[in-house]
Amino acid sequence: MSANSPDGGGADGNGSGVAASSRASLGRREIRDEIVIRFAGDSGDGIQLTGSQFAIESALAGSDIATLPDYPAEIRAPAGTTYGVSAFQVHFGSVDIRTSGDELDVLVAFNPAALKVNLDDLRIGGMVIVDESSFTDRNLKKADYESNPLEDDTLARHQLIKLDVTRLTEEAVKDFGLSSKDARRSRNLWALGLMLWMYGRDRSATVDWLKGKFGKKPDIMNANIAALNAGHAFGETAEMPSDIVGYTVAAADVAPGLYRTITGTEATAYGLLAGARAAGLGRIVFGSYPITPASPLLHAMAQLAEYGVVTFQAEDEIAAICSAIGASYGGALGVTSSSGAGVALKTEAAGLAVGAELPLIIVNAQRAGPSTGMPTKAEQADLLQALHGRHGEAPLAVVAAATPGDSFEVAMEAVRLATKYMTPVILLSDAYLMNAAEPWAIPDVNKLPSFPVQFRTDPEGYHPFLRDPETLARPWARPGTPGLEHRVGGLERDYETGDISYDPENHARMTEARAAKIAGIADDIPLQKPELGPENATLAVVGWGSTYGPIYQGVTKAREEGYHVAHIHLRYLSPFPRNLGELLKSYDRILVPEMNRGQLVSVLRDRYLIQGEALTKVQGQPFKIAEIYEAIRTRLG
Amino acid sequence: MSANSPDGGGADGNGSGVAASSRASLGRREIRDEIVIRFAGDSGDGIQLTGSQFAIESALAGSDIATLPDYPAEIRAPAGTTYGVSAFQVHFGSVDIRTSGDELDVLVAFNPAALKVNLDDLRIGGMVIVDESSFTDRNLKKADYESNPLEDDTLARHQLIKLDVTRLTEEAVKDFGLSSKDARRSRNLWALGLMLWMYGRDRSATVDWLKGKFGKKPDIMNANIAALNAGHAFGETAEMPSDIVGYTVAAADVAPGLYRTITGTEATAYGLLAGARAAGLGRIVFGSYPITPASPLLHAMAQLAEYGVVTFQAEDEIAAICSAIGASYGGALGVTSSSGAGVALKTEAAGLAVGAELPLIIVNAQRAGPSTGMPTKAEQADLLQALHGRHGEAPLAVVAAATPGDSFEVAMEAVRLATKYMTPVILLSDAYLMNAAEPWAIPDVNKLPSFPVQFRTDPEGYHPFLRDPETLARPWARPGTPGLEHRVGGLERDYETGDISYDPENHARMTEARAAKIAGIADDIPLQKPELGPENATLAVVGWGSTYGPIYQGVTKAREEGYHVAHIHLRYLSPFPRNLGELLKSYDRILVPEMNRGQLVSVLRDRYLIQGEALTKVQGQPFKIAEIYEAIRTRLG
Amino acid sequence: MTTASETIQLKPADFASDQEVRWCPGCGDYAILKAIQRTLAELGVKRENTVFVSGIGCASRFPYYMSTYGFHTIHGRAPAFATGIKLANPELDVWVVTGDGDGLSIGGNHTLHILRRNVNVQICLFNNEIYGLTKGQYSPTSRQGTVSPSSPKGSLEQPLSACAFALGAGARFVARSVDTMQKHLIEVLKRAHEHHGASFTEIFQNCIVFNDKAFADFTDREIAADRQVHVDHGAPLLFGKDREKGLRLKPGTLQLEAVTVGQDGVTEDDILVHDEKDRALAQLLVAMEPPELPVALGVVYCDPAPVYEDQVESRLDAACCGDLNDLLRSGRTWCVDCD
Amino acid sequence: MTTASETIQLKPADFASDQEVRWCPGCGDYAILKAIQRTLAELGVKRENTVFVSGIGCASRFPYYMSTYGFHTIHGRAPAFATGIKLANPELDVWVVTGDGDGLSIGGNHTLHILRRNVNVQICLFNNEIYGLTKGQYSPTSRQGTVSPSSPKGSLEQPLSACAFALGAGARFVARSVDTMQKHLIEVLKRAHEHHGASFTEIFQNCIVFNDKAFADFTDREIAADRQVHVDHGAPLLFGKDREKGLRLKPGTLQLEAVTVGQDGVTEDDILVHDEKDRALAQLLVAMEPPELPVALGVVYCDPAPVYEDQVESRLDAACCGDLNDLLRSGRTWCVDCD
Ligand SMILES: Cc1ncc(C[n+]2csc(CCOP(=O)(O)OP(=O)(O)O)c2C)c(N)n1
Ligand SMILES: Cc1ncc(C[n+]2csc(CCOP(=O)(O)OP(=O)(O)O)c2C)c(N)n1
Ligand code: SF4
Ligand code: SF4
Ligand SMILES: [Mg+2]
Ligand SMILES: [Mg+2]
Repeated sequence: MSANSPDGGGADGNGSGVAASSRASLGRREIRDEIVIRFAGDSGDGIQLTGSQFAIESALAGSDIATLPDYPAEIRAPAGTTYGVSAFQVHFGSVDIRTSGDELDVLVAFNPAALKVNLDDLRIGGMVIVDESSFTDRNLKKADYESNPLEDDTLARHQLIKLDVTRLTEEAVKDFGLSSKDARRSRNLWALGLMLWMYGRDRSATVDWLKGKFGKKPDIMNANIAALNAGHAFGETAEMPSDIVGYTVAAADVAPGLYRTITGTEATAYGLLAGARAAGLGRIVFGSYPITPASPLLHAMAQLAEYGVVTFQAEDEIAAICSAIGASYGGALGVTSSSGAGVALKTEAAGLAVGAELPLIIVNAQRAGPSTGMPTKAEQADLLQALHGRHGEAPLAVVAAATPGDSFEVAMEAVRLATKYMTPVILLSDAYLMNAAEPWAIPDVNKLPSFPVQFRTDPEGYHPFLRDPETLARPWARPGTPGLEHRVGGLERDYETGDISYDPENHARMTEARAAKIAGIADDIPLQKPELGPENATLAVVGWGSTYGPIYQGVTKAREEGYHVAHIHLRYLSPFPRNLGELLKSYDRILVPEMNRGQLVSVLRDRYLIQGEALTKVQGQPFKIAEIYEAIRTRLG
Repeated sequence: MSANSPDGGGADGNGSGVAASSRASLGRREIRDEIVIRFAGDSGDGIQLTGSQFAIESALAGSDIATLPDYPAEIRAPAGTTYGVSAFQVHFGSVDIRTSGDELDVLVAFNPAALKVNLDDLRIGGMVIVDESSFTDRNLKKADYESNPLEDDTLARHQLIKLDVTRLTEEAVKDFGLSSKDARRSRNLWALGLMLWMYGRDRSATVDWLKGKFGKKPDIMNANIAALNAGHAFGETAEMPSDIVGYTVAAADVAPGLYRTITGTEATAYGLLAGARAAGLGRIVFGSYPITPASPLLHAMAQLAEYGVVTFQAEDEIAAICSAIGASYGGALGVTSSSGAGVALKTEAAGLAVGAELPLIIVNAQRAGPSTGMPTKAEQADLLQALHGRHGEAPLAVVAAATPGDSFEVAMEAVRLATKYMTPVILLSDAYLMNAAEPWAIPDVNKLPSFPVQFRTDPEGYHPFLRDPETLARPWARPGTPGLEHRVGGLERDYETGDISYDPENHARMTEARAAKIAGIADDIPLQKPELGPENATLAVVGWGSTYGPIYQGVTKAREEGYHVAHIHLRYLSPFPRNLGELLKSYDRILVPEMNRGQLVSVLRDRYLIQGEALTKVQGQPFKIAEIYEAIRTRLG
Repeated sequence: MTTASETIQLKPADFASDQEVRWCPGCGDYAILKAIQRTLAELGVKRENTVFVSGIGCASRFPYYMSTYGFHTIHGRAPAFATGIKLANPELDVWVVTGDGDGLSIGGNHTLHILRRNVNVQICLFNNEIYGLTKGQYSPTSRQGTVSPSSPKGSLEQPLSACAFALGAGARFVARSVDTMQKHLIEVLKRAHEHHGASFTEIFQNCIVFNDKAFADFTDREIAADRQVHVDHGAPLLFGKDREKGLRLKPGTLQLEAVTVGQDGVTEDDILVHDEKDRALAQLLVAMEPPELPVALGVVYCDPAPVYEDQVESRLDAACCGDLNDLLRSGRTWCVDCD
Repeated sequence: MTTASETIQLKPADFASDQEVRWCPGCGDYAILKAIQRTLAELGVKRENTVFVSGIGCASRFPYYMSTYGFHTIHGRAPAFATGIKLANPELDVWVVTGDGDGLSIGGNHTLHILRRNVNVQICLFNNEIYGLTKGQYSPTSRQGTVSPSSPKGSLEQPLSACAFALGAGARFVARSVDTMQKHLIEVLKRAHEHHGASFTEIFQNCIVFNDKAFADFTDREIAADRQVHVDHGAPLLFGKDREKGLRLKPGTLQLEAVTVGQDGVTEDDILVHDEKDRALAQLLVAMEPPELPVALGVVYCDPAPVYEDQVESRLDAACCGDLNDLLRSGRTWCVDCD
């Protein structure tokens, strides 16, 4: 969770971090520190809402949580196929939760395909709950099972709980006169009811939500509530199988405050908005073009018209970024977002924003490449593109979000840098971060920092490219301002007058000035501190972006076991904090886990001539805590 | 000149390399080792042809030469303006010539604007020849001269030769009944005649050329020949001013063979063609879109229909590269070319070519950026973009041409790598290289290496992405081949079957395979050798691309003066030669001159953890030999 | 992959690849896939000579399901790839499959230019008036007011008419059909294939998930006869259940109106006869919208013109076969120490 | 830069910047520059409220020569920048200056979509049927057979008609004029400015260096009267030195023909009257080519429709002014240790 932001110093290092659950029998309830549970079924099974409701109820019960939806790549695959499986994972506990979890403790599988696709992630001894009535020959065949896994030894190493959820649900809702198809559709709520019972969670938020959502269809509403209650009652009553036990998960040690869950997408949207407010800009023009996994940000921004956000669904990504640059020229905050192929298309225009020195924010929700790659999967392979992927010397600022909630602060920071330094800022996020959710301590907007833009209005001595001696930023003059009429463009400009210039010395001077402006941002950002552990430990594990969670937990675990290791998390990738080189040199060894082939490490090696070592994972999936921990152990063990 | 290619070992290190001309009086002729002369005037003054003719005659006389045109940025600026000045520089001598020259020995200025713009480049004591009749008040004003530079002390440090070229030309052509405007237009030939006399060059090639060109306009032809002869006679006869002396430049020590001058553009075009022939590919599809300074390559390719080159002027750079990729899929050699903004637009599609593993050549004629920058000026600031400017992990091969003539071999090599490894190859050139010219020993095409493509035809065991165990290349199967019907695309593919795959392990495996394929090229290229000097000298000056000439000459000079310095020139930027790290580590210091802010050096630092030092020049202009020499001297001196 | 060359006539199923088709159940794309496989079988083309090129989108998954050659490229650029393929090998029979987003949003310019150049390919634009693959945002052909994730209060933009755009681009073959009209679609596709030059076929395709029934206002069985006119070169523009209705020019104007034969003195002679070479008529036909006027389906416009790659080839043939050594020596040369 | 706000009426020269104009001597762009400066003066607009946005090309140098706000952007993308500017501040008066390469080759798609969206800007496309800035390659509007550095044997491609394209894109204002026709051009530009929505004005512009006299076949003084028809809403489509010629529909067809009033029984009543709201007529008019038919100049089509940014603004106004704290708290929340 992000009550402590990644560079906040890590006040609560008290979590055990991994699934080392202590088991104490308490009547029928055992105690657990943390649990990872995944609901899985067909796209039509209501998996996403089941999972989200479970997460909400857990958070309301005081757990720390992290969630991750997993949508199928296909829009709507035929029912029962493996490629149509939808899943939602909830990691919750009384400890500090920072990832959606390495391994599953519980898998709730609504059909054979869901079992097939997800079983590998279930830990040995983990619990699998299935709706046995869906294990028909037809469904088994669709899932490519030769024999019924409920009957052979497929699940030998797991704790199998077979329930006829379909029948139990139909039973529960029979009074509402639904078609059998509609009745079946409440299966998910029955299962949710059971899981809420199992972890001692309340149902009232879910009931309220069902009332809100199906208020106009009372039959469906009542059936759903009945199914939910029936599932819960099933756990509570004697009819349940003897191997179902209830668990108690104590409340987490969470800082006081008002919370909500937030996805990376939401936090980015809100952060941009809060940033614009802090900059005194009444209008964001958000130019974008749909692309997985960035589209949800477009959708989120499209909901914010009320807050001065104009979303523009452009004809392509080039028009999207150009409209955003145009908007910044016009005096609003121009923002654009994309992923993969779409970001590649923006590089020409990004160069113009560098040359014309206009504020701009480019959100890159990284996904697995190259080319179309694996559009729904996360990767961190666009870092070097962000740093170098433009023609000519075209420096700009690059920041990266660490967690869903952190995206809020990073987005605000991006706005600050863009407007203060008249520069494009690339905000790196990824498919994982954008979709994952965690509890978020809702800030009071009035207490957030503010950094109001000073639009130029005085014609006296105005030249469009005369720089502020401190920030090296040029003035921002809005069209409509009398006396400041000026022309900007992509041709090289004279340092003094801003007129077109082909003068060799001037070009060198401007090139240096543009670089110095970005480099100078280093004086305006926090010095780098280890997130965990001391300076000059034996090993520093250095990360950026969404590897934050697994690295934090992996290092935590290693430190608990006495390893002399620190965690350094980089929020600023261009420029780096002033002291980064010095800090890194204080460690004997540097290990850089990245979801790419070693991009950050190559930059660090170049910059600081340190023998950094890459730990790469290019599988479209986040690191596991255990992978980080193992990497530390093998290096220090 | 490029009779020795940069990695050919530098057989002829006999040139003094710099303007250390020995002066021995020989009757009215003094001896010079090398001369740099620049013709400059209005765009309409025929400067380019004057310069080229002078170069040709010099080459025919046995000199080594290098030439560089300098076109005004404006299409056709008003006559007499400074921004309308066109120039052509010829560097020639009896020594090894590898750049178009640091400083001018002679400036021929047809008007005040030409003097104004070019005078700074004339060395102290250098000769300036002007057409005094063009120094009218009106022209002086247009050139922003407050007083007449022929009369004040502007030229005090130079040797001024004022001639009324206009009147002398009119005189010479008066018998041909031309309008006075047309008569004036022969001024350039008069001046050419004089300069040919001055350096003891023949006129016959020029006369032949005039006959060919103006055969259908005998008046113009005869007037031009008369002007040429008159200029020559003016030198020969007594009427010339006493300060005009003739010079003798001995023939250079040039390897026997048939020569022509060649620009980087021509050499690239011919190299691509020769490469396609060597690969056994009958057709090149050259998809491009005009952009300075890459358009001339499009124009050159458009002339080659006869040789199986289809040029396609696409609607934009994206369509251009996509058409080229489509063509490669179709079984031809797809090539695309661009510069700056246009290259940026190609990055998305380049990623597809990486993913689909198709041959493709992308020629980047680098120009000064960022954004539109200074479109006619050279820069090397797209190296990191070439290496990293795509989304995702998208490795490809990168090669760079060193000299105009070297572009031929590098282009051939690009074709070899692209077809053998089924990969896009970026060929880096720049505005300087594309326009500059040098003598070129014309190869016998039949003796060039050949590397025929083996198209897959056997359906047995065919899978589109099954790799050759040695090269890791996938097979190239042409549509039209029965039994090999297959689908390719940008989505991740299964290592074995080539079908779409979202499997995490497979993605990691394919990512590694793509990287390994490119890395493996290192086994198929020459080991890196110093171009000049030994291994393990005190200092290695490491360069790539068009810095070749000045570095070679600067190092030559330093070595002649006893400095312990070597020159290493990189033709292969991705991958590097196997032994590069080792070689570099044999030197105490590494200096990397680049026309950017230090891009290659950053890659070397990262890769080999060596403390390379950047020597940067971002002025849109090549290094001077003296700049390289000075940098060496201050570091070793 | 399929096995070696075939001389026997292939069946529709022979054009299916071994890949599982992964559109949503009920998606209109299935029907189009079937129609195209049938078309190819009926045309008797060879698999190895056929290439399907697509961009990105649900529609653009198409090539994977065909046992021919196929290239699933990048979003919007299929026409440029197709042009390159034809320039590499004009003998290949190239189909471009695209969507309303792929072909008219990001790829509008390439669609424009391939039509203008008249490259001999068949362009099939599956128009579902929505972005399917990215989960339902409005597209350039979406009707104004379309509520979608990116237009929660309804889209504001004037939709583009794909066929009007194609005609404006200079297309020489413009046709329209509907996913569910198998026979009609196959006939139209055959005409598209027969046309030498770029053919543009808009296929109304139902996206059952994000834009279900977008075309119900003229495809629903009960109203189809009154809301569709099937154009046919040389035949009068009649429609209605009993072909009792027809189109004529509103007298003294350039506007079409629907009239009923036998009413108000209208006779069959008043009804316009379809002339597929008449561009102005085509423009009027594609602009028709229900309920006032029926939707025009069929080959609206077909007027062949010189084909780009034919001209390229004849230039190459004319120029053919220069000697590279001669080329390198063609300018001014000089010899050092030659005898 | 210019000094502070003005209340007095500005003169054309007041719209000139201090930058030296650097087109080739004799370039048609000079005349257009003059005409636009005059237009602005006559319209009485404010410099500070006016923005010129351009792409890349000779034409696109335009903003540098204006004393207004200006943005010389990147090749082909000016419409997208202009859209962003209008979305940032709809009060600004935005002109887009583009060329046939900029606006129809690389930028064709953006031109298409800004027209379709009907953003309230004035688009002026300087059509010289060539790429000027890059030294003379053929463009999408170049006539077939154009010999240029990239088409040494003549271009093969069917040229695009800028206005037909704009109409196909759904433009609501399409006009044409010629660089040298100062008065006509100014009147047309005033109409373009007056039009609320995207206006598309094609200005034939002579590139004296690379495509001199490209339009001589209808602009040469001796033939102009016979080769141009100046369209005017509500007026008959007459032309010729004595306005003795006119356009009518060839009876029974949808084709225009040129007739002479008084000959073959043709009377003025037979001549079509220009209706600028008639899209079909506009399509016929822009397709006319000399010598058979005169080139149509003037406001060919004007039929206003809702403007994109007006609708955006009214949505914003309607929604206005949510509290950010409320927003952040709008979903499900819970309190830890709150009282
Ligand atoms: C450069 C790029 N931008 C955006 C996307 C995301 N994207 C994929 S398909 C698509 C639109 C699909 O709509 P359409 O072409 O109508 O096809 P449909 O899915 O409706 O068949 C988009 C925006 C992408 N893959 N690449
Ligand atoms: C992305 C990109 N591609 C290509 C160019 C090179 N370029 C500049 S202007 C131009 C074409 C100009 O033609 P047009 O738009 O007709 O303008 P004109 O010069 O004729 O006024 C081209 C190809 C560029 N600047 N940027
Ligand atoms: S989302 Fe729509 S278009 Fe795409 S496969 Fe599903 S139904 Fe078809
Ligand atoms: S090249 Fe042509 S369009 Fe460009 S400035 Fe010169 S005359 Fe004008
Ligand atoms: Mg669609
Ligand atoms: Mg032009």
